[in-house]
Amino acid sequence: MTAEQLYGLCGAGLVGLGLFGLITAELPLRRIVAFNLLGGGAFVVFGVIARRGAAAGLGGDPVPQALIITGVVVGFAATALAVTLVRRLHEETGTTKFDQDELPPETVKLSDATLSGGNP
Amino acid sequence: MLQAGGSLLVLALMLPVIGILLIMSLDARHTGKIALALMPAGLAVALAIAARVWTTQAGLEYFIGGWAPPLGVALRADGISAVMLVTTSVVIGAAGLFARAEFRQPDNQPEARAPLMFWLLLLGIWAGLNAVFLGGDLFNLYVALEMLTFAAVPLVCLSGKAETLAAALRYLLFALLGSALYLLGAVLLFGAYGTLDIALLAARIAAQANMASPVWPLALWVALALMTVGLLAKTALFPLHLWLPPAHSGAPAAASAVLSALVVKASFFLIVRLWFGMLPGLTPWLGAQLLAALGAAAILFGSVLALRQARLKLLVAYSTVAQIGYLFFVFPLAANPAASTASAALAWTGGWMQLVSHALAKAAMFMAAGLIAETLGHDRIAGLGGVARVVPITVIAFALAGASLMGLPPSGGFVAKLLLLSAAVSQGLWFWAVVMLLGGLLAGGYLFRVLSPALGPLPAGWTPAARIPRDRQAVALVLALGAVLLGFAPLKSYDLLQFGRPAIAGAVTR
Amino acid sequence: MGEFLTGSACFVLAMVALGLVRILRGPADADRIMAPQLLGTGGIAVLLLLAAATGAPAVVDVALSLALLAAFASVAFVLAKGSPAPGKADEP
Amino acid sequence: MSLLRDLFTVLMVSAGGFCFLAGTAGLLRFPDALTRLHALTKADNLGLGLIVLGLIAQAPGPLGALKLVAVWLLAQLAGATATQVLARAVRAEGRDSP
Amino acid sequence: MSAALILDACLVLLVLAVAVWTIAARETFPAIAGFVSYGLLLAIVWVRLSSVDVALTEAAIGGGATGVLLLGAAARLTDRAGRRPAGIGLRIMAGALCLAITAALAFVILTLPDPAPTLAPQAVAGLPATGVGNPITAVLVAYRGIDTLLEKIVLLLAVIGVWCLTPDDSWGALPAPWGTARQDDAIVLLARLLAPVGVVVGVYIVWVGADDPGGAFQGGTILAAMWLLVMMAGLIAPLPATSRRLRRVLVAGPALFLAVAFAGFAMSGDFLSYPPAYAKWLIKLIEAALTLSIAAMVGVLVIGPAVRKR
Repeated sequence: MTAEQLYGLCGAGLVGLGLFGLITAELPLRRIVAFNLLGGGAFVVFGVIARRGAAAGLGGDPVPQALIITGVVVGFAATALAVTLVRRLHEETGTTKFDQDELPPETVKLSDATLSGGNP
Repeated sequence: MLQAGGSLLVLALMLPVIGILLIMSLDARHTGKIALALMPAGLAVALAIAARVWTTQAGLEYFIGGWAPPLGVALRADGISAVMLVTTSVVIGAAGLFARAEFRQPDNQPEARAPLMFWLLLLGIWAGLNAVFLGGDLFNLYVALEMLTFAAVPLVCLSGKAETLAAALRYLLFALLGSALYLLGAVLLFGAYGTLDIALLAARIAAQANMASPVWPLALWVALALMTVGLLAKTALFPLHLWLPPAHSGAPAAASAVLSALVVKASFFLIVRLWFGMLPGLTPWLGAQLLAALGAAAILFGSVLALRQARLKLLVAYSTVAQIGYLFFVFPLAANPAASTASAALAWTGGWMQLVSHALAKAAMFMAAGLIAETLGHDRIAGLGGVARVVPITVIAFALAGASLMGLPPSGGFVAKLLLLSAAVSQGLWFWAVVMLLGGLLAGGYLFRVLSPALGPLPAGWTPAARIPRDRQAVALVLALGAVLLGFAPLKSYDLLQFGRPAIAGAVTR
Repeated sequence: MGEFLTGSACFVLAMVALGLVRILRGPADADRIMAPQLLGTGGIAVLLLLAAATGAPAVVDVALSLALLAAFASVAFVLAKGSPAPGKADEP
Repeated sequence: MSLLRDLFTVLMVSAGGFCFLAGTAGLLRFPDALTRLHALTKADNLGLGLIVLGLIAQAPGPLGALKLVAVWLLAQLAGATATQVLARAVRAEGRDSP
Repeated sequence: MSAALILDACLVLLVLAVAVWTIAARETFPAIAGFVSYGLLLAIVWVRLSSVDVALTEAAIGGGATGVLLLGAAARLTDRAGRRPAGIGLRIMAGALCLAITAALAFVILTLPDPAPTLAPQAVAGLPATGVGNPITAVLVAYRGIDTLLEKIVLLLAVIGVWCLTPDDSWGALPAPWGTARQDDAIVLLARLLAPVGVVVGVYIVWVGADDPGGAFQGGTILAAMWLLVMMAGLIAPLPATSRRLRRVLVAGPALFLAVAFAGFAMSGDFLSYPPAYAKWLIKLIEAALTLSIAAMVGVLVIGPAVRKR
C-alpha cells in the first residue's frame, strides 16, 4: 500500500464519519463540527489526487492544491456563520435545539415584526 | 470560441458584486439607490446576452484571463442560461421595487440594520445566481453555490425572531451538507478525468464511453450520485424538503419571493447541467425515473400538506415543494431513449417553461401573501374573510398566480404542464401524466381554500392593521400577469431554450 | 539521517497520541483543552523533524505558524469560561 | 565533521524524544489536572528545545537556524502563557479531578 | 516498510481516532477539544501530502480561527449534551449509509486512473506569463483568479451574514466576544510580546508567497489572529459593524482585485489578465490588499456580532 492510498482511505473514512455525525447529532454545534470533518475528508481526498498528480518537478498538482485552500476558506466562513447563528439562537431561546416541534407553540406564531421584515 | 461576447458575461457576473462593494464602502443612505440603479443595468445585460444567443443560435463562451480550461475557468451562456439570467433580473428587480419602501434607511437617523443587510444580501443572491447560470467549471460553481447559501440564509432570519433563526440554521445545515457532497463529487471527477470544466468533462466521458473496451467508470457514477443528492438537498426535492417551508415562510415577503422563485432553481439548473450537459447521451435511465418518482412524490406530498396548512405563507411555501416536483419530469421525458427528438424537445421546453412561469407566479404569490398578512396583521387562513375588499389588486395577483400554478389556460403554467403532459403521453409514460393532473387538482384545492374566504364578506367592525400602497400591490400584479402572459409567447421564441443544448434524446444508457 | 529523523517524528507522534487519549478523557474541561496545547508542542516537533528529514525548509514556516497560534485555544477557552453566556440553562 | 554533526543531532533528538516520553508518562500517571499540566508543558517544551538544538546542526544556514530558534522561543512563550491561564481555570473549576 | 510509511500509517490512524472521538463523545466540549486537535493533525497530513501551502492554511485556520470560534461557543452554550441521542434505528441506517459511501469512495480512490491526470506541467508552463514562482499563487491569482475573487465575496457575504445576526437594538454597538472580564496579566504579556512578532511573520508569509509556499490567505489569517489576540488581552476594543473604516478595509482587497481585473480588459485584452511586464507587481499589490481585507474578515467572523443589550 502506498502513502497516497493510505491517505485516500483516511479521507474516505473522514467523509463517512462526518456524514454520520451530520445525520445523527442532535445539537447543531456538533453538526457543525461533523460538517467540518466531512469537509476535511473531502479536502484530504482532493489532496491525495493532487499528490498523485506530482509532475514537472512539483510535489503535487498545484491546481487542486490551490482549490483546497479556497475550499478551506469557504468552509471556515460557513463555520463562522453557523456558529454565530447557533449562538444567537441560544441567546434568544436559551437552547440551540431547532426542531420546530420542540419550540414552545407561541414562538411559532408569526408576529407582525416578522412580516415586515423586522423593520419596526 | 466567441470571446467577443465575453465582456457581457463578465459584466453579468460582476454587476451585483460591484454593487456590494459600493454599498459596503459608501454611506448607508445610498444603499437602496445603488441596488435599484444596478437592476435595470443587470436586466439590460441579461437581455443583451439573450439577444446574442438568439442571433448566433449558439452558446457564448469566455475564458477568463485568456486561460483556456482545464487550467483556466470558462464562462458559458447557452439558451437556458440566457432565459434564467433574464428571469433572475426580472424577479430580483421586482423584489427590489417591492421592498423599496419597506427597506428604506430612516432619514436623519443612525444607520439601521435591516435595510442595509437586505440590499447587500439581495445583491449577493443575484451575484450567486448569475454565477451559477454562467459557470462552466465545477469548482467555480461550488463557490457560486456557497455565495448563494451565504446570502440566502441570513435573509431568512433578517427579522431576528427566534423561529426564523431556527429555520435559518436548519436551512444552513442542509445547504452545507449539499455543498460538501457536491464538492466531493467534483473532486472525484477531477481525480478521474483531470479537469473540472463541464464541456471538457463531457468530451472525455464520451471518449471513454466510445472506447472499444469501455471501462466501467465507477468514479463517474459515484460522483454523479453524490453531486445530485447534494444538489437535491439544496433544491428541497422531497424528501429533502424539510428545511424549505419554515425558511421560506419566515423570511420577509420580498426575500421569500426571491428564495422560492430563484434560489431553489439554481441547484436544479446545476443538476440539469450535470445530467444533460456533462453526460450527453449517457443519462442513466433508471436514475432519471427515480428523480421523476421523487418529483411525483413531492407534488402529491407538498400539495396535500399545503391543503392542511393553517397559515397562508406556509401554504405558499408547501406549494413550492409541490411545484418543484414538476421540474423533475424533465429527466425521464427529455432523456427517454425511446422518445422521438420532437417529443424530448417538447419535454425540455415544458420543463423550462414550468421553471420560469413558477418563478414569476410564486414571486407574485409570496408578495401578495406578504401584503395580505400586513393588511390583516396575521396570515391565518381562517381569518382571511373579505380581504379582497381591502386589497383587491393583491388578491387578483394571488388568483392569477394561482391560475398559473394550477395550470389553467391560457397561463404559462398551463403551457408548461401541457407540454410535459403531452410528452409523457406520447412516450407512453402515462403514470407521470396522471400525477401531473392530480397535482393540478390539488393545487386548485389549496388555492380555493385561500380565495374562497378572501372573496367573502368582511367581518363587522374590522380595521386594517396597515395601509398598503398601490405600487407594492402593482409589483405583485405585474409578476402574476407575466406568469399568465407567458402562455401567449410566440412558439418561435421557445427555440431560445434549445440553443446550445447538447443532443439528448435517442442515445441513453440503460 | 533522513530515516532516523522520520523515525523520531513517528516516535514523538506516538507519544502525542498516547497523551491525547489521556487528556481527552477529562474529567474536567481544563484537561481537555490541554489537547491542542499538547498537539501544538508535539506537532511543532514532528514538523521540524519532517522538515529536516525531507529537506523542505518551507515546512518550518508551518511550524512557525503553529507556534504563533499555540496558546490561542487555551486563551479563548479561559476567556469564554470567564463570561458565561446570558440565557437560561437548558432544562435537565 | 559531518559525522560528528550527525552524531550530535542523533543524541539531541533522542534526548528530546525521551523528554516527550517522560511527559506522556506524566500525563498518564499524574493524578490531577494541575500536575498533568505541569508534566505536559515542562517535559514537552524541554523535548522540543532539545530537538531544535539537534536540528540546528542540520540547518541549511544561519537564517534557517535562527528560524528554528524563533519557533522554539514562540512555543516557550505560548506554553508559559497557556499553562498560566489554564492553571487558573483549573483552580476556578474547583479541582474537580480526584 | 520504511519509516515514512510507518509515520503515515500512525498519522492516519491518529486522525481517524480523533475523528471518531469527535463524533462519538457524549458531551460537546470534549468533542470540540478533539476537533481542534484534528485540525492540527491535518496540518501534518498536508505536509505529508506535499502541500505546504495547504498546511500553512490549515495551521492558521484549524489552529487559530476555527478553534477560537468553536471553543468560545462550546464554553458558553448551556446545552452541553443531547437530551436524547438519535434513535438506534436512525443510527443503524445512517451508519449503513455512511459505510456504503465510505466503501464506494475508497474503491474509487483505489482505482483512480494510473498515471494520474495532472495539470502541473501546464501550470508550470504558464508561470513566466504571471511573473510569480509559486504555481499555487499563480493558480489562485491568475489562472483561476475568478475563484479567488468570488471566494472573497463569499467571505464578505459571511461577514454580512454574521453582522446581520446583530439584534436591532444593538446595531452599532461594540461586539464584546469575551465579555467584560478583567484583564489577565498573562494574556496581556502574551499579546505585547507575540503580536509584533506575529505581524512580522504574517507579512513574511505573504511576501514569500509569490515564489515559495505562503500567500495572502495564510498571512492574513495570522494577522487576524494577532488582531484577535490584542483584543482578547483587552488592549484594543473591537470595531462595531457600523465602522466606516472597518468596512473600507474589508472591501479594499476585493475592490482592488476587481479593478485590476477590469483593467485587464484595457491593458491586455482579457478580464483578469495581467500585462506580462507588470504582472508580478500587480499580483503582489493585489496580495497585499487582499491580506489586509482577509485579516479584517477573519477577525470579524471570529469576533461575531454585538449581542443584545440587557
